[in-house]
Amino acid sequence: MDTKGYFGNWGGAFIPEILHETFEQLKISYAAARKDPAFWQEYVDIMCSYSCRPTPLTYAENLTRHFGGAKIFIKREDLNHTGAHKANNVMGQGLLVKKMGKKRVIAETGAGQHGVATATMAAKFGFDCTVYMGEVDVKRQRPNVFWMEKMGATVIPVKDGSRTLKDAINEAFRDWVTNIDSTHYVFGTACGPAPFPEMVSWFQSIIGQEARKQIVASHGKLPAKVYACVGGGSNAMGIFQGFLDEQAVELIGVEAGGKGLQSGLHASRLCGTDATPGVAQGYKTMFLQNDEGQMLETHSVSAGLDYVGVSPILADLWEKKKVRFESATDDEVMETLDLTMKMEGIIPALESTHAFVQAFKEVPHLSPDDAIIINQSGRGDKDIFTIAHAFKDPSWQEFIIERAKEYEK
Amino acid sequence: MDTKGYFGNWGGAFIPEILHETFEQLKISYAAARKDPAFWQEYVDIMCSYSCRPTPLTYAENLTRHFGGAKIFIKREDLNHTGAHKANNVMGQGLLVKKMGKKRVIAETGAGQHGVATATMAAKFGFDCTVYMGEVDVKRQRPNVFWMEKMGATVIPVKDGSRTLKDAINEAFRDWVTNIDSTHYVFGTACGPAPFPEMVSWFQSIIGQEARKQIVASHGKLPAKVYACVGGGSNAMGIFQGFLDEQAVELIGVEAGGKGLQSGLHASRLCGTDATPGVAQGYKTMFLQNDEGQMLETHSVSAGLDYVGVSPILADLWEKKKVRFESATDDEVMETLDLTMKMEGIIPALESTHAFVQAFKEVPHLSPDDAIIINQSGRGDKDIFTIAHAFKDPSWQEFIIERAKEYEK
Amino acid sequence: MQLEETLRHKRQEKDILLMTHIVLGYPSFETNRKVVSQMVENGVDCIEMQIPFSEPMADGPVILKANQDSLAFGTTVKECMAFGAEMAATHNIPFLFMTYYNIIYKYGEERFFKDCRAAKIQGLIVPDLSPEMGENFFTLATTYQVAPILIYAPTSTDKRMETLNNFADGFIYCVARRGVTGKKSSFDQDFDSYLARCTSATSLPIAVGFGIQDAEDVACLKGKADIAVIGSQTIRLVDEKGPEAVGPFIASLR
Amino acid sequence: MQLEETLRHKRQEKDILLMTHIVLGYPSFETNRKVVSQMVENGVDCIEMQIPFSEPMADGPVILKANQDSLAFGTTVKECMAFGAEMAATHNIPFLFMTYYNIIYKYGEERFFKDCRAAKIQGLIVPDLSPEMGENFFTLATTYQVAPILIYAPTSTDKRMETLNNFADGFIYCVARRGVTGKKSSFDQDFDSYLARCTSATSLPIAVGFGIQDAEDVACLKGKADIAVIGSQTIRLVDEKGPEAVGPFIASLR
Ligand SMILES: Cc1ncc(COP(=O)(O)O)c(C=O)c1O
Ligand SMILES: Cc1ncc(COP(=O)(O)O)c(C=O)c1O
Repeated sequence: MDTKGYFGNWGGAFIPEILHETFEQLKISYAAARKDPAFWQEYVDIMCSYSCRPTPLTYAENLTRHFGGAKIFIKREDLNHTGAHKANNVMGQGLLVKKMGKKRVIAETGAGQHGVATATMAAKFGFDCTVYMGEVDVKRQRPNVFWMEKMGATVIPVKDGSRTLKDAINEAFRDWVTNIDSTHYVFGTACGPAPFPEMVSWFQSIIGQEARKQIVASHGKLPAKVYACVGGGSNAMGIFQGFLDEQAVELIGVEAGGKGLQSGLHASRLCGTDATPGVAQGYKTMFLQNDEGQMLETHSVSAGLDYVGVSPILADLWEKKKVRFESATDDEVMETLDLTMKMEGIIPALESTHAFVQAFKEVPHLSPDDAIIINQSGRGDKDIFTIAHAFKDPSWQEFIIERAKEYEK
Repeated sequence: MDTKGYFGNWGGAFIPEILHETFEQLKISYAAARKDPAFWQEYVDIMCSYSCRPTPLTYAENLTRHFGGAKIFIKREDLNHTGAHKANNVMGQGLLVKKMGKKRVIAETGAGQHGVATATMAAKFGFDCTVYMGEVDVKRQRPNVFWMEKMGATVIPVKDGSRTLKDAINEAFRDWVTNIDSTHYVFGTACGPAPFPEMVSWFQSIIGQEARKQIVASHGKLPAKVYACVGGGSNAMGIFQGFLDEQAVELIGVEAGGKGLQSGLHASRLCGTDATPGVAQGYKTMFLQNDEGQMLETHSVSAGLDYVGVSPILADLWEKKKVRFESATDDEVMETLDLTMKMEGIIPALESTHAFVQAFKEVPHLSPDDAIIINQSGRGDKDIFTIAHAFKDPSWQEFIIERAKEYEK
Repeated sequence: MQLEETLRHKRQEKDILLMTHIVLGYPSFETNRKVVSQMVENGVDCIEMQIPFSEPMADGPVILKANQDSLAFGTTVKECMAFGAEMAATHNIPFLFMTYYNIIYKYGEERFFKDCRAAKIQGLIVPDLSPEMGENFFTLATTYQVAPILIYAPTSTDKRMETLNNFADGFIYCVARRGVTGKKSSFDQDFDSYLARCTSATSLPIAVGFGIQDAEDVACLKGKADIAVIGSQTIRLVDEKGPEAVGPFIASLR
Repeated sequence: MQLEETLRHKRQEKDILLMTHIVLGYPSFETNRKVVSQMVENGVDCIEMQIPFSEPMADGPVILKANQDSLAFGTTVKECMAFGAEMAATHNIPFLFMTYYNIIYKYGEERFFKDCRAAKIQGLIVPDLSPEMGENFFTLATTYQVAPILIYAPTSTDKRMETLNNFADGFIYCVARRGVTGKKSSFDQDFDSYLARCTSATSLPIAVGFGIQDAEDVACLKGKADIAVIGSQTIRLVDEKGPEAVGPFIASLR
């Protein structure tokens, strides 16, 4: 990050003047934290005692045998408290909020994972908490809404725009400019105005730090390739940072291919040709937008990847060809999810499954002496309504109908 | 365990003759595994790399402050892969099955947690898997059924008797006597015919081993009290074994009080006065049965505690007054769940919440110099249908009704 | 000793004996009464009467359902005991009780044996009680002269059969195959060699049960076993065609 | 320089100037036209015309909805530019564009300034573009003589105001309070001292906006600020009572 918050041509901080001071303070607090080894130690300690870091690196023996190529290792962010890598970021920001002396946090959420994580962190740290969530996402991720509320958070369905993640972000900013003094905005991914992309990536780098040590311990050397799904880009940045300085390790980010890159119904910003440079939501990156700069509706079976923008850090790595970007379609995702559950007893989140899709396409062509790592950013339990729906499970449908009858009485 | 499988006056192996040889072989394999340090090491390794052992011991700072007594520590079995302590037992038995050379596993399940865990283990080890589950439980735990099926297991709803856990156990035995040669029955708790109670407790003892080290590291000395919920008794046995030899540590098992011990609608075998000694499901223990020896229907808001029998090892510890037994009612459980979510951002399973209830009753009377441990056997996500229902959450109800409409089309 | 003698005696007159099974109180004691009469009149040599239990772990769907329905109708152990006494007094063949151990345990083992003795019940089949688990039970069986009938299974080793033989009385119940009651068995070569093992492991009469459903099955056992046990099949028959169908069915078996 | 001069000039004749806000294409350009006429006829001194953007991060619900509806009707930047030119040619007051940076960025910064210049647009308000992020933008503003209007907020330090003042032109837009557009503000003591800080940080005219809704609010600002900005209130009025209601409303303000 340069002094203006840029990574190469991307990033910056395009914020209303009213937030200027808040960002100045945030940058100072963040810089202080980043310089202070005690802060990182406190962060690691809380992640070890409250969540279950280090998360394991699981050797997927059956899938490896099935594909007959490189050894497949899975980094298990799904085992975090609240079920996804989002826990890393929120606990880190929570500590920072404590140091800044603020008492209220707000967050946007798409899949609901970041919302649940933030609500959880707020309960743990004793902060007030409001979560903004697009109305469409509220519908597809109701269980997460339920848990956020139970954890004491207020969840506000956002009814503007496409009623998904980007609109929740706008609405969160509107709250923030109103309540700057008391409130910190816990941005959920490696996007948004500086210093968020770098700060979120820093907290998530714990994934890569662990993974690097673990793969060397298990496999004796670095992996050939590392795969991560890319919504905003935080889990990808998290694991990639463990290997960015290694020429020999190829890094692959997998975006939501939705109904296919040609269909217009996807959320692929860096692979494909539908995105163009733009500035929105406080930062400059590749956006899915029309010629006039109006953001487009995106589509993905996974709410967490269904987003118009992407981390400016990843845009820079993309431009510099340090990370390759691919996409996985909704159909591929469902098929791969099925295979992974049956072969390894592991349920990746729909988001994470995107990374599995691309890994499975490539792993047969690699040598058995090599290893790959797939970052399993979260667990699929949260997606039961989406997954059971997508699989058209008849007993699930019956079950829902029967439950509804009870409630309609 | 004596040579006949007894613990004091309890236990034994009351099995059809056709299973005699299978049990002989199982006892031999188990004894061999137990003697072999390499087996335990293999078990620990797989629990570290596939699940996330050691699970953390979380200091519940807010609850401690709230109650103003002893320090509250929570042992986080909820962070296991598949979300509960059940993972420990199944992975252990899975390794044993591999050594015995069998290719098919069956299991009973109540809450569905043990079924999900077994289906997961079977996927991982490449076993065929059939899970028996009472029809009532299938209804209250449909998401778990969905995941079991997705993991490749066949789930058979049991429509006999009270259509809950005990009937699933009977049905699993019926399968077993039919398919003894190929099949191992992965018993889910520290009950059933010998050697199951001891063997399951052995695998679960990993909880207590870790917890003992962790509390000494965090608190500087042993805890004053350790709380665990008691369904069949496996999570309780798991954590208690870390402290059984310590006079100064009081061990408290908490059973399902349902609608109250006086109501007849509960599942309290060792506290209360409704249970009497009996022999069923292959072992001798305190059962909830009538004067003629017919088992009674039990009740609990938590499917996993809703069971007529209890571990013979716990019955022995109860008789010898080495463990104190208490109960928590459905209402107390919901209230405590609410408090725990709001104060710590942690969602215990309904089963586990029973242990929290009793701990919270006692902790204010203890000295701040002391510590207690609550075993959080599982996470509450799986219970969303039950919890949202019990809290009468209106938007949840609306959501279900809307979903149902889609399916009724 | 008495049961064994009676059976040996009968066996001298017939090339195979028939033992049948009813679940007490299902569908009613009244029907039980009619069914037993039909059985005795048509040449059944021994009847096992199952005292229902809520957890009949070793029984298949037909008997399982009968157990549950009987309990739902309110059947008590006391009624079963009285009915057993009545049958033994009415009909001149041996009557046995079959039940799970908890029923006896809760009734009180000694009291149970005493009452069986008084009711002239000649034997007990308790599928979930092995000699190892039933020390007291087997002592009482000797004291009260009620035969403890033990079970051989295809999975039993020779050594195990020997052990069981040391505790068994009356006859040995050989389970024809793996599994629970109520499903068809096949009597192939494996079965023959299993039966040969059974026969050489005991001097008691040999009964074969599990899945014997028709005259063909019974014929298969002639010369190889002493007693053919018809279990779930008569319950199915009563369910479908009423107690009157039992007589002709039994008559057709041999 | 031109905008500042025009405003200073007008200010000599009135104790406070009025600036109003419209969202282009909402509810239609036709209505925009009528509303602008009513405003000009009733003494508005300057009008900011918002080019709609799909992500109006700093706007409250009223303007947000207007942005979205306008886009849904198909409003394009080109149409907005043409409409701006038409207004500037028709009415003798300064017109400004307000929009978010992405609109300008995608249009091409230089092309945007060129077209504004040609359209006689006198100033630009871009709430998400600071001098730090807009180096090129501020250079172009000087080149093309379109005033870059900068914003002071209650959270701005004196130092920050000074920095902003170095880049600002036309006037300074002082945001009355925290929050987004459309909600009522209160003009208390804190507000006064904030405004005093603003005034002493710049020699440009001072506009105050956010939540100014009626004559009372405007009166409060007299003597303290040069321009009162009426934002969401006229949009609400048009929504509820049609464009004809705008004239009387404006007339009532001062
Ligand atoms: C499980 C999971 N993975 C991935 C993502 C995408 O976010 P990011 O790209 O920031 O990792 C989300 C977002 O909600 C998520 O929940
Ligand atoms: C989370 C959880 N806790 C506790 C139990 C009770 O079992 P046990 O007493 O064997 O630990 C269950 C059973 O399903 C469970 O799922």
